[in-house]
Amino acid sequence: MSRERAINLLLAGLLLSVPLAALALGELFYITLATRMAILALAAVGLNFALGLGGLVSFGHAAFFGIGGYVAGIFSSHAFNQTPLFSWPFEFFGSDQMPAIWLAAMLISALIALPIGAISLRTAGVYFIMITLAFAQMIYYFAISWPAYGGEDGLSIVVRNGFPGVNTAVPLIFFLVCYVLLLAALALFALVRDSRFGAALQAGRQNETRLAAVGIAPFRIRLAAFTISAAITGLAGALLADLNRFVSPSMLSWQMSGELIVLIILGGTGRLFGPVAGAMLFVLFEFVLGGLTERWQFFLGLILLGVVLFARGGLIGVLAGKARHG
Amino acid sequence: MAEPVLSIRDLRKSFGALKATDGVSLDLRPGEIHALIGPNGAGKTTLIHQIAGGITPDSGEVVFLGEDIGALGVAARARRGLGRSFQISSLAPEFSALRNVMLAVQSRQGSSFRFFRPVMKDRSLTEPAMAMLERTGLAARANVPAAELSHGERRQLEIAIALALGPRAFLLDEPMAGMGPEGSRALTAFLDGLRHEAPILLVEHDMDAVFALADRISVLVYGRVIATGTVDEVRGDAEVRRAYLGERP
Amino acid sequence: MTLLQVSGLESFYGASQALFGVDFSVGQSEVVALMGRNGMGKTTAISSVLGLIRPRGGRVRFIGKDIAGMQSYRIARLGIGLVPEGRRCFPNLTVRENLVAAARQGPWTLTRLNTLFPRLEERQDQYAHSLSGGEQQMLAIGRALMTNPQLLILDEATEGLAPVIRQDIWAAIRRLKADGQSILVVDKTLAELLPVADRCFVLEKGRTVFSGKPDELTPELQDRYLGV
Amino acid sequence: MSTALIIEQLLNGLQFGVMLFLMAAGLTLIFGVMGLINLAHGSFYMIGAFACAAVAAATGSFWLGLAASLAAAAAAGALVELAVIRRLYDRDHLDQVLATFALILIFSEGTRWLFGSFPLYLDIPQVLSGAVDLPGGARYQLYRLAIIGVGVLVALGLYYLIARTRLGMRIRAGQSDREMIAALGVDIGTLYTMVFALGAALAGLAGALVGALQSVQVGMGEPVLILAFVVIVIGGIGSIKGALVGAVLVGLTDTLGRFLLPKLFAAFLGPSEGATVGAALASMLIYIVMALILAFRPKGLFPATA
Amino acid sequence: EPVKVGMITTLSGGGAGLGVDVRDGFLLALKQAGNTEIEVVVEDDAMKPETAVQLADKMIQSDQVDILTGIIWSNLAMAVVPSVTAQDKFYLSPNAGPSPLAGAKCHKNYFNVAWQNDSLHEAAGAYATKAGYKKPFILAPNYPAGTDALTGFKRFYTGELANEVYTKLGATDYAAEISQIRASGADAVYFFLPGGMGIAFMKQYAQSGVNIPVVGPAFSFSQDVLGAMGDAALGVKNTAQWSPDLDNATSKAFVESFKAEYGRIPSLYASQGFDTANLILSAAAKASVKDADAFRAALEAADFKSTRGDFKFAPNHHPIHDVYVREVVKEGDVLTNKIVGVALEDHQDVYAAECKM
Ligand SMILES: Nc1ncnc2c1ncn2[C@@H]1O[C@H](COP(=O)(O)OP(=O)(O)OP(=O)(O)O)[C@@H](O)[C@H]1O
Ligand SMILES: Nc1ncnc2c1ncn2[C@@H]1O[C@H](COP(=O)(O)OP(=O)(O)OP(=O)(O)O)[C@@H](O)[C@H]1O
Ligand SMILES: [Mg+2]
Ligand SMILES: [Mg+2]
Repeated sequence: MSRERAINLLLAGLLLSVPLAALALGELFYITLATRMAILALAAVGLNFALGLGGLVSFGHAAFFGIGGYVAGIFSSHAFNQTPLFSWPFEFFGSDQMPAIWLAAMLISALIALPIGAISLRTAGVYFIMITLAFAQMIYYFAISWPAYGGEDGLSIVVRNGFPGVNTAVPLIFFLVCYVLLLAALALFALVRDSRFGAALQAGRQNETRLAAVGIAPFRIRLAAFTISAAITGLAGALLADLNRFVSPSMLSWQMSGELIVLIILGGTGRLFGPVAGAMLFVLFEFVLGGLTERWQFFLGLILLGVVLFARGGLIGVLAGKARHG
Repeated sequence: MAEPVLSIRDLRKSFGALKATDGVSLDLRPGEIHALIGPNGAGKTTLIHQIAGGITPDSGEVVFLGEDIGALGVAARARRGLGRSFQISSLAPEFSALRNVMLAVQSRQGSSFRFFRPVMKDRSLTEPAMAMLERTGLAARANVPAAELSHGERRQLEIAIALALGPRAFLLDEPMAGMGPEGSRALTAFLDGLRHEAPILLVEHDMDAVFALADRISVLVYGRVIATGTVDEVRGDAEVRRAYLGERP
Repeated sequence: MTLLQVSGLESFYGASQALFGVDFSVGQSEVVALMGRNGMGKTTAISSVLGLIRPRGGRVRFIGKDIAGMQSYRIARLGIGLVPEGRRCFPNLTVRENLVAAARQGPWTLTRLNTLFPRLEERQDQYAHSLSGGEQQMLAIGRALMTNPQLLILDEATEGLAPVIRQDIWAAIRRLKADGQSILVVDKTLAELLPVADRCFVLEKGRTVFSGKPDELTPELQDRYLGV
Repeated sequence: MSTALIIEQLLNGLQFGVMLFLMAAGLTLIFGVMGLINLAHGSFYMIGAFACAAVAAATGSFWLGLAASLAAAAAAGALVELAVIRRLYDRDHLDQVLATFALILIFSEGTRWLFGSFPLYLDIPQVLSGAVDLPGGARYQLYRLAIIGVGVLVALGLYYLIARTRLGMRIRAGQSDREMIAALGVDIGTLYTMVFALGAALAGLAGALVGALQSVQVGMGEPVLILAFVVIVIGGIGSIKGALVGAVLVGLTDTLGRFLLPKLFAAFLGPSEGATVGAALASMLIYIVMALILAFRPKGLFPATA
Repeated sequence: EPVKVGMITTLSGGGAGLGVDVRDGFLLALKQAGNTEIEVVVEDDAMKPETAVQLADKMIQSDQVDILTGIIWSNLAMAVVPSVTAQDKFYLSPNAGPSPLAGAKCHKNYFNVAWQNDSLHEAAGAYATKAGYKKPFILAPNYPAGTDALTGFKRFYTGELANEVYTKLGATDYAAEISQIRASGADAVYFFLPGGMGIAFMKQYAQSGVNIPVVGPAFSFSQDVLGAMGDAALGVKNTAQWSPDLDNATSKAFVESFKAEYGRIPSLYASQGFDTANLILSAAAKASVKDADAFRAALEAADFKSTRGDFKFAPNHHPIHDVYVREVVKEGDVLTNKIVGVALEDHQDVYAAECKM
């Protein structure tokens, strides 16, 4: 077993053990913290498809994160109030069941990602970063000023949405739901990375001309990756809305997009468990420092700076050694 | 005479005031090596790019296997069977030599929208790729990332990738560059055999190789073909000697 | 007098060792050839001299100064001009800007260079990335000359050039030699390289395995080390 | 709607555009020309504004404050380059993102530590207060005209520096191949420290000049950062002309959109409803324009290299 | 019986000034009471709703607080309050008062000690009517609090408007709007632009030389921003439920002690923090926080000395109080506010009708 794989297993175990330990100690809040880690990690795993494998630095993934969140919020508010979400071609009252919400969150994120990706992928490099940002900003300003679902005030979810057969209101159960989804996304990532699709995607990141010259058009590969990536991030958004029982435009803000990127780099770009390591570290820093000092952002900054300067390849890079390669 | 595999009709391309391709027509027949020579900046690479699809010509047509491929993109042309090597090596630097070749094999086998099966465990990919590395003498370097190969080795890898596409015609832009005497000799012998798999349009400044290999030679100067003929005809052409060959001892 | 003296040079790429003890030297007004098969370490040796790779062992002396471990720009300013493998012109600069950016005081000026490569003058406002391969090669040579170096290093400088131009380059090298310019050349065309070289060194697997006059490089040795 | 109002709004748009250029000028150098993704650029802007406000408050002179803003931002820039950026040139762009993101946190919190949580006072200097009459019945504020002037001067200066001087060529060369330019004997390290400091100083200058119009407070730099990126990208990275044109385009679009869209929607939605819908669209407008431009010109309006 | 209070407020970023004042006012009240029974945990929400939610969870689950307070912004309050009250904790708002929480979504465990969001805007509308303005130009950012503000203004000012304009949230350049004001023939300007937006607007407005009188809610003219605005703000009328010169003993003592403790004049946010703490103290003296019904009754009684003078809760747990008109003046070289009139007496918000508790 390679060192990296051992570290990955360790991280997965660690994340699982936090809520169990919390339960044993009676510190329920740590379950929430661990759930948050899992959800942010899931969002970042989504982004990692585009960014880590495809080199598509999307500075607009908060759009999908937020869209997922709003799907959860809007569906459950309609289900709760028994008002139809739309009445043509059939009456639809939303849903307060997670599977339906997840599916919708992924589907809608993907559907919106498709045109955004198709336009954005005409550009490359920094232009791509900025055009994805532009789309996310459009959605952000739309959400702020659109009164129907609360605008900037956001939208509350009165009771956490359900999952058939289990009680999601129990923190540990909700954590487990998120954790399983995270593992599933990681498994998917690992499969895709090693597949033909993944090979083409990664080759496109390294040398687009080469990829085209062997007969694989980069555009379609990238568009597919961008869409998958958006769907997974959208799923994470739906989960976060359920965790907070609340969704607001701040989930759509550029700071959020930036934070997702930071999570990935912090953990190790392109690494399978990079997003997991990054999310765990970030949430932990934020929590511990926030409790210690009012100036926590200052110290968080110092720590992040230390990581970039002295820990090449992010946390996983330092622990597992050797930079990634195909 | 057999139908040409590739034929170019009156191709034109200008960059501003510069006519990089100025009414070029030439064809590539089955089984031949057609060398394209000419001074630096004559427009050879630009021509190859237009055939491969990277540059859109201003006018003229490119007919490949009886089909006008003028509207197709780079990738589509490659899938039709145009295999090319780059004048300045263009590889996926983080991938090993083997994975670089596997990419071509994968493309040749069809859709890349396969998400689950690991490529490294897929012998239908690894075996043909390894075979190509063996043919080009790079087998020992199969697992070295392309970025860590020496200049000459990268040139060899370019050839291996073009081969792996199993193309119907080769477009090789200065494959000999940087190969060294031994490498050039080996490559010359190799290309000599290759012409039977698919015809080669060969851009090359190494005259020893060109004279040893070419069935026909076209000479491009300032975007125009000033001469086409056999080795001896072209060698004897005073204009060609002046513009290109120089007074060789 | 010895201009450049390299002894026992050892260099690494990360953990993998590429040079295991390379020795060579270039004297004042001398043309020296550095030879070897593909991947034997010629480019690595040159990079190590210029500080692009930090050597981990051995000594590099240039005009009497120990330059191993010095920063590249200081080494270059002492008077080494490099024509790197693969040209490495600045793609987002025009031809003229490429030359001006590198220029230092000395006999080589834009005007003088234009007589050597009229093609560059024709292309002077074109971005380097759109030059043909051969034009880029001329630009790389011109750029190195514009630094007015005491020692000119050419790494595969004739690669990809048309035979006429190649002849011009070799003629130029001979002229430079006649002017007293010291030159270190790496090139694959022995037929042209050996006649101009005063001395040659052959590398194999990161070690110097031969040094001497070109005529001492017998056909057997050429076959053994260079595959001719 | 009077013509005087329309003329004035066009001027406002132009002025806002030039102001945007001024804010983007430093970033053009650091990001556009040196090719460094510097998210902390807004922090230099903030440092300039705070330095100017603090010194102006202590000495009573806006001009001393302005000098202080240049000095403080340049010093911060040089420090950042030496301590952080220098180690990141040969790394992935993404590492620069993380490092400069961290710097934002450090600078913002550090500034609050030093100056407290409340916004500072900074007003325009006495000599530049008041307005001048323009032909056509419009009146325009002197200070804003001065900002246009400074913006244009900075644009010309930058253009000259980047396109015409040998220094500019070396900077651009360093962007594509640092190793090679060093191998040609150029001390690219020191050069880049200086240029980075210059970029930071320009940001500081903008912070001080614009700070006198706005609110000098922690966090003032981030919205500017995004706008500045938008401007540079629309114009084409590395092109000064592009940045100026992009800035004016954004300025005009934003101003006219804010002004006209609500009126347009009010015509068929009623004043209140129309005002909100129009305003919502107006706030998205520059991003819509940017997406459109990039969709049709993927390298911006004036791609630096053909 | 000790009471544990969790304070989630904004201590970093652009809006930190408000959070700092609320916190300082709150802690000052506790210090003056000499009370050691009340334990306070303070954390920074960095103005992010997600962070606020997370902190609320932490304080409830981990710190086991009985009462939460401190939130400055309506959107954060909307994120936190419903889940806090649903978990049977008390929430006392020292600042934000979004309309849903006063109306349809009111809760027995939610108390607002500051104001319902519309109050100050309504007072401004009332003042505009009283002052005889005929054609005010009104503007606010385009987000819920902004539309609420203008709606509130229009509730008490029913005359003609010169124009109604919504700006981009976070905008910093108002030249285009000021040009419109100049051209509109308005006789007054009413604006709601919180934080840096208000500072930028006021400075640019003063520099533009447009001389139409300005009216605003206190937010843009409170002590925390006046320093940054400078003389641009002089003479502006603004509406507030409190002012440092308010003539009652509690307020006077508060201003003096706040100045002595922190070296600055308190803002209305500080007074709200101070009132919130005193309300808790008064309730804790009467009942145990563990006895929720008794404690709630004690809160409802509002048996404390408010800096505002008279203070009582309406049935929806929002204050009934006077709202004053203040004018920005200069005392020595410090800008501050002076009361020049009363806009609304014993004012109560309109949402109480929708509240079914
Ligand atoms: N994008 C471009 N814009 C302007 N000029 C260009 C562009 N691309 C190529 N050129 C010019 O077109 C001419 C032909 O270039 P090309 O690369 O085809 O030459 P070549 O025959 O391959 O030369 P070499 O043998 O040196 O590789 C050159 O003079 C080159 O400078
Ligand atoms: N960037 C690199 N990283 C790792 N290994 C490298 C790198 N560049 C070169 N090497 C290795 O170092 C050895 C020497 O390479 P070098 O480029 O010096 O050879 P060379 O003699 O110049 O060959 P050529 O004639 O092909 O240019 C080779 O084995 C090569 O694979
Ligand atoms: Mg060529
Ligand atoms: Mg080499």
